[in-house]
Amino acid sequence: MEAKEIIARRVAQEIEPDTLVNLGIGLPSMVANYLPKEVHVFFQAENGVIGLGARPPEGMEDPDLTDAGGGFVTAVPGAASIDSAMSFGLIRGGHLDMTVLGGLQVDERGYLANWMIPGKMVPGMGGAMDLVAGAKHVIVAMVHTARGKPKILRECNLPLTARRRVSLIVTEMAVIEPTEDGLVLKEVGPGASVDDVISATEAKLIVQGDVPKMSLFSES
Amino acid sequence: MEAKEIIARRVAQEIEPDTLVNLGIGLPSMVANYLPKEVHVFFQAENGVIGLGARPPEGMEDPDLTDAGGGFVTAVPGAASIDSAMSFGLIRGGHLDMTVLGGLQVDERGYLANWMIPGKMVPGMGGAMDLVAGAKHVIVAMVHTARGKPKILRECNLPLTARRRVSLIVTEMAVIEPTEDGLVLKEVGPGASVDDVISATEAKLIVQGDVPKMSLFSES
Amino acid sequence: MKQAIKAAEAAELIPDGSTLLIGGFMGIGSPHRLINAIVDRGISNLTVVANDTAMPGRGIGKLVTSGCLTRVVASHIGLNPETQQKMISGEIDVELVPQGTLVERIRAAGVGLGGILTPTGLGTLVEEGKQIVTVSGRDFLLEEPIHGDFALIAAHQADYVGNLEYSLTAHNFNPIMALAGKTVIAEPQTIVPIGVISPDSVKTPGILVDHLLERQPDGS
Amino acid sequence: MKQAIKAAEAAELIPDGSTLLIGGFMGIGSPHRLINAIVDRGISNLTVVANDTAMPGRGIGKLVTSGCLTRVVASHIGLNPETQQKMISGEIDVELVPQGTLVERIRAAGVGLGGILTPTGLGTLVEEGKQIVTVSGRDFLLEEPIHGDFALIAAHQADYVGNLEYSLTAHNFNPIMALAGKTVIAEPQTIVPIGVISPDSVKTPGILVDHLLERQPDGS
Repeated sequence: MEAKEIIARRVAQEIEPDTLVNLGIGLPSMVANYLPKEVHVFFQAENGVIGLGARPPEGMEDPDLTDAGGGFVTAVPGAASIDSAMSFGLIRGGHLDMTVLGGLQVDERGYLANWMIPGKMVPGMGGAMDLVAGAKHVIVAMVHTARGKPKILRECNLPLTARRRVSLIVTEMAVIEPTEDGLVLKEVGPGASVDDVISATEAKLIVQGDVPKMSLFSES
Repeated sequence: MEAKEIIARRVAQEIEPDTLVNLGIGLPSMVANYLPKEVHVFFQAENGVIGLGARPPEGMEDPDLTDAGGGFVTAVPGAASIDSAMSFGLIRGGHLDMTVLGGLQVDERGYLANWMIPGKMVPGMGGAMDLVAGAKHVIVAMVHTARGKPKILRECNLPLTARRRVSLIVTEMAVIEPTEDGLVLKEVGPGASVDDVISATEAKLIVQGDVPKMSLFSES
Repeated sequence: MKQAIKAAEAAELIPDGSTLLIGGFMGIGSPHRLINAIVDRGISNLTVVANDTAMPGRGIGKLVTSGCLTRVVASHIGLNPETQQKMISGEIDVELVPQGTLVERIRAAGVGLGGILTPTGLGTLVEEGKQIVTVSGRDFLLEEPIHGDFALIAAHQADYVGNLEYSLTAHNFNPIMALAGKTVIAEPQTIVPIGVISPDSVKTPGILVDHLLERQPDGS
Repeated sequence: MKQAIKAAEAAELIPDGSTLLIGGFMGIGSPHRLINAIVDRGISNLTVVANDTAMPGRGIGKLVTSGCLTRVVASHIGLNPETQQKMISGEIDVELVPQGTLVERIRAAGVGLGGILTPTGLGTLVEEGKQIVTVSGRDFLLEEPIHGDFALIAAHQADYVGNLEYSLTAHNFNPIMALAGKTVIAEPQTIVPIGVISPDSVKTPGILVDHLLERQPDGS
């Protein structure tokens, strides 16, 4: 199984029924594919819809209905159109139950950096700072290392997205929960040992007893 | 002609075509009756409609459509329903061209007191403070004296509605414009002389040359 | 999807001592069935945040009469002499807030802002005890957010997701309060199947609504 | 009532050096005919405030290519490499603002608030040089209002009062920007007679709109 599929499948299990969920562009958007059929959630696209649906059949696209990446989507029954003030009001106001975002770095404090590499990549933060500051649960979905180098660090050296401890980090190698005491290793990924994870991670990991294997298929 | 009719007729002449106007409860609401037919304006009711229309025929009232006094109204073609945040956003944001309000006292600074008499009448300010702070033009429409006592004072002794100089004071005896230099007597009402106005007014009035008579019928 | 409940069941959810945000303007657009159920259950020691207290025997006026309230935050109580009497006798504590400030403070709570910076109330009694913040050389009053334990919302039409539409001047505080209650109870006049309301007509997304009252009985 | 004008006539109203608020999210819900007319007229030295700069050859991307812009205030420029190049070369000055902060700063300008107090951006680069205000022991960034000389608004449908309706994710920044431009120019897809749009469907009241573009040509 590809790293991205492992991550998306594992994150999908975190989603509670009847919640409002925002999925970032790229890897996070794959999470929707692995949600069990019986779990009903509303997906928010921050550009202005609650109740984001699948891509429409060819020829049935509406130029006024896209996701935050600009791709054509549909709206599920019961959807609502909202303007940007309402969209970010919901995010900042704590009405968004979960956001799943990509990451460049996360550190021992649970702080995320995911919006710029000074002198190299300055795309702008878009909605990321509001999402990390405001969502009830922030899940970082990312591959564990970048070109062999750890992305989970003692302290981020890239500019932070927010001074807020994220809720969970999910990689293909591990599920890690940032806590007040530091990063707790909760699960290890397929084919990885605890030692593998520790050596691919710069940050100190707290290992409590036996660490279970990541389960990739929902039990339902 | 009754004092209130004089005031309402004179205020009506201040209203420019194609503007957004808010009329307070009571005397100010009479202004709409004297607007020349060819002057089209939108009236705002701060409880949530732009394009307030006349009272509906009996039996055709809509329980969900009232003015700010709770009386049944209609909506003119091209009307818009708005919530209270939009309604006061328009007021505070400077989108309201004119508000006409009643007054308890106005003083030489042009400051208005119209929302409470301590220990006696504490109804709450409702929308008055926002209206006086935010509208482009604030017209105070009131009878000149209360039980023989001047209402236009050197300095208000009732609590102020805002620390903002109102645009114009219209009474049955006078039209007075508050300026940086003080209150300028612009017109005298039917049957009143300049001396009558001065003696019915505690505040110092600036009289420049001949003061014209108030004209009560639009020229159109 | 939400099962619609009876007003009495909804009232059971509200503990003594709660803070309620209640929609309506002089009783128009107030959740009348919920208010009746609160009076019937005799909930005590309530704080009500609302534009006004209507009049005796109508809407929020019934809560004043019944003795359910110990505190009111409103912009206007002038048309309810009973509220004024109970304020003077000390039975009800009343905080008067300018209408535009009131709705914006509730919005700030709902959209996760730390308060509002408004010119309304500067230089008046409203200023007392509040921070003044200077932005680009201009003074503004800092007014703090107002949260509710419950928001009681009157709507025109709902679907079973909880999406809400409002009618004419019955919008008023409702769409804003729906953002700011920890628990939101909506009382629609009618409820339609999911998918019937166009996404563009939704003014309160259903994800904000926790409980939906069954539709208005038709009296037959 | 407003006479609908041509895009080229609207572009004539805009002087060099103006600040334009332009609706749209990756080109969806942007006023494309107005943008083309601005490029055709070759207006220079413009500041554009918008969520993003779309991509080369699309929407606001055309203004980047044409050299009309010297300053951009946006939340995201990552999908327009040309904006990034011109930022690095110093040809365009770019201010990056979190999306929720951007829309709320524009709203603050439109509704007469002195700025916003937001948790977004605290502890990040966005904080630099800004006031921090403490409310009830919690820190917030004070972000100042953003006004526009012009707001260029894309709408789904208008009437000849200027009332506007929006469609699906083409709402985005448009309804908020319509509050904050000194002059507001709306580009609807269709225009219907006055009275055809229900007051409850109006999202931007016509009194905010100064100029209305003639409807989208049908290409026949």
